[in-house]
Amino acid sequence: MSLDLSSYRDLMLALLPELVLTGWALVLILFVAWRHKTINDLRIAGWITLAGLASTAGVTWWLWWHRTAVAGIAGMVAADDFRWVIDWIFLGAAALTVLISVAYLEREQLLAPEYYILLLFGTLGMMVMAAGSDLMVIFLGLELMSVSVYVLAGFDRRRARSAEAALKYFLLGAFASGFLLYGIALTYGATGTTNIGLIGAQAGLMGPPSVMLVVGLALLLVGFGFKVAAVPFHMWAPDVYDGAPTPVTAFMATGVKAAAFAALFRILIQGFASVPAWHDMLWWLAVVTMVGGNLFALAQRSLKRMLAYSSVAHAGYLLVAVTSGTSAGTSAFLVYVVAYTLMTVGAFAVLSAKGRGGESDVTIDDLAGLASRRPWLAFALAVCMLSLLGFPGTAGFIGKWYIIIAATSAGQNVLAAILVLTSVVSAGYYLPVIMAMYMKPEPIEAAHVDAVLDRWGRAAVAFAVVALLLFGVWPNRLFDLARSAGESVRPTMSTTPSGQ
Amino acid sequence: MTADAGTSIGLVWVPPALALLGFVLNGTIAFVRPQAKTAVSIIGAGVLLAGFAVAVTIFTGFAALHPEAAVVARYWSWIPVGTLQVDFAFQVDQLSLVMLLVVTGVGSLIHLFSIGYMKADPGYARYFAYLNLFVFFMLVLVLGANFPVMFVGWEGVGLCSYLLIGFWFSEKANADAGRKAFIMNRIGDFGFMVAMFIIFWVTGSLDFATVFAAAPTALTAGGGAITAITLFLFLGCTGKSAQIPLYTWLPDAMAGPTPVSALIHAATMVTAGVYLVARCNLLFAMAPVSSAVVAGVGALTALFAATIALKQWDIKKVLAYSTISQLGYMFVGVGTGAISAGVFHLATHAFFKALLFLGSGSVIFAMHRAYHHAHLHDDAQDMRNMGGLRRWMPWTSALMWIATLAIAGIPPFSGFFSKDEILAAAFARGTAQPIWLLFWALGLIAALLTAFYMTRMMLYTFHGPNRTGDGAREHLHEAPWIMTGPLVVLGMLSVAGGLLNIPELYKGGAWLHHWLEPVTAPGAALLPETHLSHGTEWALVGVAVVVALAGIAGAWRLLKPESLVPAPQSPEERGFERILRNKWYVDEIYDALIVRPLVWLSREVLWKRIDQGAIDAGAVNGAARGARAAGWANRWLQTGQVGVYVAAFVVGVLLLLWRAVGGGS
Amino acid sequence: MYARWVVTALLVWPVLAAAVVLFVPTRLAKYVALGASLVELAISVPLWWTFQPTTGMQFIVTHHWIPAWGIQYMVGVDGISLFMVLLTTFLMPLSILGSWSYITKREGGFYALMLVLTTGMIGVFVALDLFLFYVMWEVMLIPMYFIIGVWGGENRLYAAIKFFIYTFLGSLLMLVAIIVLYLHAGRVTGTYSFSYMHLLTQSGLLGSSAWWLFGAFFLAFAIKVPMFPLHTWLPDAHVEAPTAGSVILAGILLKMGTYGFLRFAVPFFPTVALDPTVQLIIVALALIGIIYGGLVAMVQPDFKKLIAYSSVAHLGFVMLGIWALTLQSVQGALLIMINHGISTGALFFLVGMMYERRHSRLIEAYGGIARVVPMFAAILTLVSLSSIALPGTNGFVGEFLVLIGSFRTYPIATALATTGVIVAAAYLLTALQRVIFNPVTHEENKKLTDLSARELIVLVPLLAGILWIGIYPKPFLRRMEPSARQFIEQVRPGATANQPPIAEASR
Amino acid sequence: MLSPLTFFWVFAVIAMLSALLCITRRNPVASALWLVVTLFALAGLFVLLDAQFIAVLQVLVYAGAIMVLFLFVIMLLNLGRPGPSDIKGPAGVLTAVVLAGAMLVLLRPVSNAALSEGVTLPPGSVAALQQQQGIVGSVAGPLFEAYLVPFEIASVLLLAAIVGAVVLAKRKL
Amino acid sequence: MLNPALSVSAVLFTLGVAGVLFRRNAIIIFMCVELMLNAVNLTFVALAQVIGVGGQVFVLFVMAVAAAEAAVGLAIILAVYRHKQSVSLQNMNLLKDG
Repeated sequence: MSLDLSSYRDLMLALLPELVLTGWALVLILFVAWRHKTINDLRIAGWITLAGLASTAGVTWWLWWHRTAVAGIAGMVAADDFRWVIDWIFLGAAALTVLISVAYLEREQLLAPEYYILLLFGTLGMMVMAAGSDLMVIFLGLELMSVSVYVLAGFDRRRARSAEAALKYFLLGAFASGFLLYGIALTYGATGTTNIGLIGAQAGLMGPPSVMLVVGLALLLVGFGFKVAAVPFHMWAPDVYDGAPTPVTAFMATGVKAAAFAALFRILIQGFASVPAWHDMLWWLAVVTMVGGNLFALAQRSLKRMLAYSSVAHAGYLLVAVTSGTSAGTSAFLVYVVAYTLMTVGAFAVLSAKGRGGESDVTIDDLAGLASRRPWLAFALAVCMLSLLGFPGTAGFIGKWYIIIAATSAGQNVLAAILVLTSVVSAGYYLPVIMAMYMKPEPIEAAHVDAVLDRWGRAAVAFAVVALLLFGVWPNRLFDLARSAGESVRPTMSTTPSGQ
Repeated sequence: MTADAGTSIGLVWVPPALALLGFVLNGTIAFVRPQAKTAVSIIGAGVLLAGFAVAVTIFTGFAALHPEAAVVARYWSWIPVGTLQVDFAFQVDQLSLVMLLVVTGVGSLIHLFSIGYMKADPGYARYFAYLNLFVFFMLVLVLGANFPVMFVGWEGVGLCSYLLIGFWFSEKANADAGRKAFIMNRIGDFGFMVAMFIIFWVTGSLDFATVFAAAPTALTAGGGAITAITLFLFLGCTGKSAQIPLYTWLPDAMAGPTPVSALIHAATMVTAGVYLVARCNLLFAMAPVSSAVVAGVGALTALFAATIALKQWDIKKVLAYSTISQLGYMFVGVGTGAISAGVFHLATHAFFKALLFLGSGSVIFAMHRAYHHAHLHDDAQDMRNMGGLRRWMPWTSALMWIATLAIAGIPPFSGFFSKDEILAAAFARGTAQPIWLLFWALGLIAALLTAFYMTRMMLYTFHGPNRTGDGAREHLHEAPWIMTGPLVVLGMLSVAGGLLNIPELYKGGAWLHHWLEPVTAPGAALLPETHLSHGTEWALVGVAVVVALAGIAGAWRLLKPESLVPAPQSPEERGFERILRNKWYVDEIYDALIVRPLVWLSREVLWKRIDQGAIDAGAVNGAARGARAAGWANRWLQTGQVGVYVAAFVVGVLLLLWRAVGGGS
Repeated sequence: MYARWVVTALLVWPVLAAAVVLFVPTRLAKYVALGASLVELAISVPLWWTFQPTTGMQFIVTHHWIPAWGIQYMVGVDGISLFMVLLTTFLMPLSILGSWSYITKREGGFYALMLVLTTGMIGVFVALDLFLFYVMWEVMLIPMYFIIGVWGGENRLYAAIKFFIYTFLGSLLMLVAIIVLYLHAGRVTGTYSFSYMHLLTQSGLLGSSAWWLFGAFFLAFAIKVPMFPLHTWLPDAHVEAPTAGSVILAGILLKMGTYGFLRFAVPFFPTVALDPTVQLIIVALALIGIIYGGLVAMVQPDFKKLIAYSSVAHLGFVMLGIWALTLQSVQGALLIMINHGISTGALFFLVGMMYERRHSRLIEAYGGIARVVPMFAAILTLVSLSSIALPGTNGFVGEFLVLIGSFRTYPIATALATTGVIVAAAYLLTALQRVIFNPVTHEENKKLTDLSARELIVLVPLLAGILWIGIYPKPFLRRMEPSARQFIEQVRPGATANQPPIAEASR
Repeated sequence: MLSPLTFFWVFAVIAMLSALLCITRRNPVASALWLVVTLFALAGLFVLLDAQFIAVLQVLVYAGAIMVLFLFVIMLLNLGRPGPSDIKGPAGVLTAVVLAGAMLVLLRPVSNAALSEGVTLPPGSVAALQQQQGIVGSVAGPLFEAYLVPFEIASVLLLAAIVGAVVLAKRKL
Repeated sequence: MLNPALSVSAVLFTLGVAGVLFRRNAIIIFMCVELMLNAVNLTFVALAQVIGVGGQVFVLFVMAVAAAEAAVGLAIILAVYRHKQSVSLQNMNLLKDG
């Protein structure tokens, strides 16, 4: 169905998922206002959140099913397959986060159902980012997401680490927002608009891009580089991931990153298709991010910090997909991000089962002998690690494969080679996890007896693992989805970006 | 010409098959029922005797046919790849028949001897299994119709030699000797293989018949290819037949049981090289340089080994060096082009050297038994512990004297004819190519030394006073008949072996020479025409006999068995004697120049420095460590201080701006 | 019918069986696994007869897998892969039976991994789709990683990760090369497909990028072979792996490298492979492998390490044979690949059997045991002889063919390589002497028990193989000849024109 | 005559100077107050740039509400004295100056840039619009028409911020 | 007045960045970030004069964002202060590598 966004009805339709989710958020606020004392309230809040996420996903599906699209150049929001698919990813990430949060909140005595409200608002922000076809909308979505996640990171404010994480995240995030905003301003100045489609049109008319536009572009990349934790804007990530409650870390590592990338794709491909400068900048950004993330992760003993650096490295891989600048790159991003979300959430879920008090002290050695005591848990973590490593048979491999295809078909062979070489380095820290679980004895008798997941967490992990393996072997459906979604993000002008 | 099933030639597969059967049966017995010695004896010796009988029938069948070409029996296609078609095939011709008879004949006698000699050994069945296996491979060697099949036997006999030298493997020295033999042989085999490669790429085949037929057209006589082929082949021969520079394994090989020394290290295996040169006489004839090398190395070896034999105390070592020396003679013969002379000496040598070894075996057997009864652990092989044994072992003594006269070249014993023929041939070729005169001279000196050291050995062993020791002496006995019997037969052959090839000079028929003509003719046609007058020939004969007699007489006069003391009390030799006693220090030189540097290189440089150091610790683990260090270095930045983070952030901004504004484009 | 399902069955059956093995009671695991591997063998054996000795792929099965990228499930067998598959199915039951008493913890896991490994290995050899090939190539990595890491010796973690990362490094660059090749072929033809045949026809027009692609393939395969100086993972992996792991590692995994050269690296990039510099480098490396591997093997105190370095030497012969590109040398190389699997496999079994008794792999720990365990000694001797290529054993036929074939192409190098036979005798016979000969110096060795019936059952098929190929290799040569010929023709057209095919009539 | 440009530079200099003082004063209260001065100066600039409504909001919302919040927190935390460690050591300052200087140099081309043809309106058209729709109306129109969606998102953003602030501040978790 | 305004804006922005770089007090750093946002506002307003009122609307949104950030940010600072009795970033070193 084709939408004319100048009519309110169609605008409402285009924003239906966001509206539904906002509605659920308001319902939740009301509920929480009345009931916020007991553990049971918390659980009900969790259920409501899940219901909200599910119904939003349903609405999104409905729009996708009807091939909803915007007629002409989109105004404030786009409506295309890319948006629906990435929305599902956000919703899925949020839902998985909810599943692993339930037990965590109870265990850590974080009996504040506001947690779920913020989670919903954060998800809403992501969806807005992905939907926005105007820089202003994207900026506001980003702020909405950020503000929610700042608070979530410091949610366990009784622990100094959590509060400190929130502060670091907040200060640096606000700082990065300044750059992003400046970039928006300069882009606005250079093209006279903040609408991405019009930016693309204007930039296409301009001939060689003006200095203002290029500087604006660079500052936009800074802003998004911060959110995706690209080197050298990544330094908050290990500390914040470390200090934040583990489910929040999972949410940050997956949803936040995916949202930033989604917006970046839309901006670069639709708006800056005729500005080749970003290929060069992103090329370097991708290289240092892959190299840095993987090397720094090698030195980590703490599992959580290791995963943090690993998420930096994965941002590097995704930047490769962005650098390719083609619809194949966009599709690759979607496939990868699905896999990445599943494996990251899976890994953090297992981690949260093993640890106490924020898990910052769980080291790789603490997993020794997990396989003999908790074979399924170990298996799940092993699958996640292999998938993160990009091993065939897992979805991580399919994603990486797609990114390599996208990069090489855009002529970025060197980048692809760097990607795989840094992946080899990553074996140096993923494998020790498997090694510890399977090849080392339990340090003390019954060291892992209390490493258990509750029913919700088990569901999340089982879902993640099964999906990882399924997509690893039979990714066809995912591909079709990603391909049509990737192709729906098109440069506004017929001019195509010249490759690296 | 292919094998005709109608004649006895078709039975050529039987002797090797019998030997193989013997191996399988005895091998099984060795595992299942090692004490079943009677069965082992019957099988072990039986297959050989049967084989000899079959060989004789084949011989008669073949002789009746008078074929000019070899009869080839193809069994199966072994390695068929493209133009390389190697069949598992045997070939019967004059040369291989001679070898077949020698191997099965002498082999049978030695098997019989072994029944007595090894009686008490716990590895009796294993011993006969090995011995049968050896005969099998030896037959494959001499019967093979192409180079690869011959190579099967060639390496197979090396294997059996290895196993039998190290038969009493619980002694490290024995096992060492076996290994040394195998590796030295492998060096030679390397030459054999390379020669095969060149032959194949030059002639397109490895079948003897095809190769020899194609050689005159495919190769230029005296050219590089043919010289390379023959030199590489000869490298193989130096290994197998213990010539300079690869001879050092053979003296050590005496660590094996004495019948093994007789069979493998005297009569058959070590002559394989001679057989190979004889087989490829055409190729050698086409390569004069190689022929000179063969003859030269042979002559040098003959002399060199003889010098060492002068000062050996171990009775088997004396014989070992004598074998090396005699093999040198054979190479002089075949190198000269006197193929029939070389083969003739091969045959006679098989008789008298087998006799000598078996005789020494009897002596050692007796000595050993005596020491065993006296509960002594003296060296049963050291001649200084013997002396005057003819009193206790008259048969052995007499038979070994026959062999000694034969090897010394005293007419009319067999060795006289064969050795003389070689020297005469060398002299004759020397008239055309003077270098051969030098070889002849070397051979003559070696003959002198041969007579000398053999007499020395006989004197010290059987004559003079006995030094065995009082307690042991009373236990000395002649060996049982199963051992002496074969000695007698070999003695007769040593005496009469010359009949095989009485030269025309003595109005003989030169039977062997004519018999081998179909094999040797192509090569002989290429050799320079030489002719010696009867006068010259008689003069040469005279010189040779005088030299031999001089050697014996000299030894008789110079050596004083009475002055010897038993081994434990013997003083160290000094000066030149000491150098000879220590075999010119060749083993030590090889060890210092090749073995130890190689091991050092492998261990210290290749393994520790390169493999573990440079590659593993340096490159591989170094890369891993480097990556990890880079990660660790990040700790200096990731300090938790927001200020540092902001600074890094701003640096990133600046770099991006720089590339955006103009630095990048 | 058989031709339709056999390859697929070979791939699927072990995985199914592995799942069963995981869930049956632990004490039954080994029986189930053995049964499953025997069934696998039974499935594969008729290939021997149904395989037609002609050019090209047989038993092809094609099925859509990921149509979006032109990825198919496409498998098939030719004269090269046939023997690799049979070798795999042949060694697997033996390995499982040989692990019977060696593996004492987590048996279910071990045997399940062995079965999964079977699928991976066969998959590598039968894959005709490069995506499938790559997936299988990596899939077999994980079971091996676990087998070394969980059931290995003291330093197993280091060895396991080294093995993994080394292989991973090579294979990932190959992955990029595969994709570049795929895109290139797609651009030229408009058909995007990972099919081997499709890519093969299009790889000729790559221009200078062929160099890089070849380099990536080369690295992946050279690590696996392993060629000097990329070999140092092998000694560690071999030493630390449990017996069955070493057997499979040496017997089959290493062959994946040379198989890769035969199937992919050389046919895809013939101009690069035939470039004089490349030839020089590869032949030099092969030569270094042969001699260096042998010399280093000579000074190893650890028997397994010795065998590992000897593998470097043996595989050097294979590489030499492949690059020499004559019918003889290539068939010789193929035969060595089989022989090495049998002989080295047997050697590892034997060392493992002694290890179970004495818990030492050091050569020094033994000595003189031929008196105590004659059967063991006899078999060890025979296998060693096969390994040093004594004529009459399988080793000789392969090495002889490689050398005689290579001599025409690289005479000097081949002559030097032939010295490898001397070195081989030096290291293996020395070790043999120090293990089974010499005086008995350790009290413990006086009470060793000789091979059990089970161990004999493991070894006898290998011995049979040694003698069969040594004496009558024609059935093997006949089946591999057309494929070897095709391989050479792909690289150097017309090179085998004057080489007559094996005449059916000849005996 | 004092041209608008003169006024512009007066306000600009005030803004920059007070910003400099804001970032260099050790006393947080002083810093905050200097920031307020900057904000006022900016409001003046906004007026000169035909954005009177924004200027008013700047004073009301920014200088009024937000900065009061800052001061409130500073007072609440009793930070009204210069902290010894508030400003980094010489190395830190030097780094900051160098980096900031470099950034200024890199941003320099932007300030010199001329806008491209198709982007700009005819001079004075914004003022004309304000004449026509009123100062508030000219901003409110687009805010509730074209920018309705961001406006609503901003409302949700504020709601989320409220919830977040409540969660962080409430006594019991 | 566009280019002068852009220059002033760049200077103010840089001053904000410089402040973030060499201050340690979290509140002052946050104020410097506010300064950066205001610098951008100036850019928007200056651009609005020549491009259209859209730029002014953005400033409104930026103010909303600033308000939201201020609310959350100050709450976070308060939360941290409760733990450390300090808002100096020098003391924020619980989270780091190693």
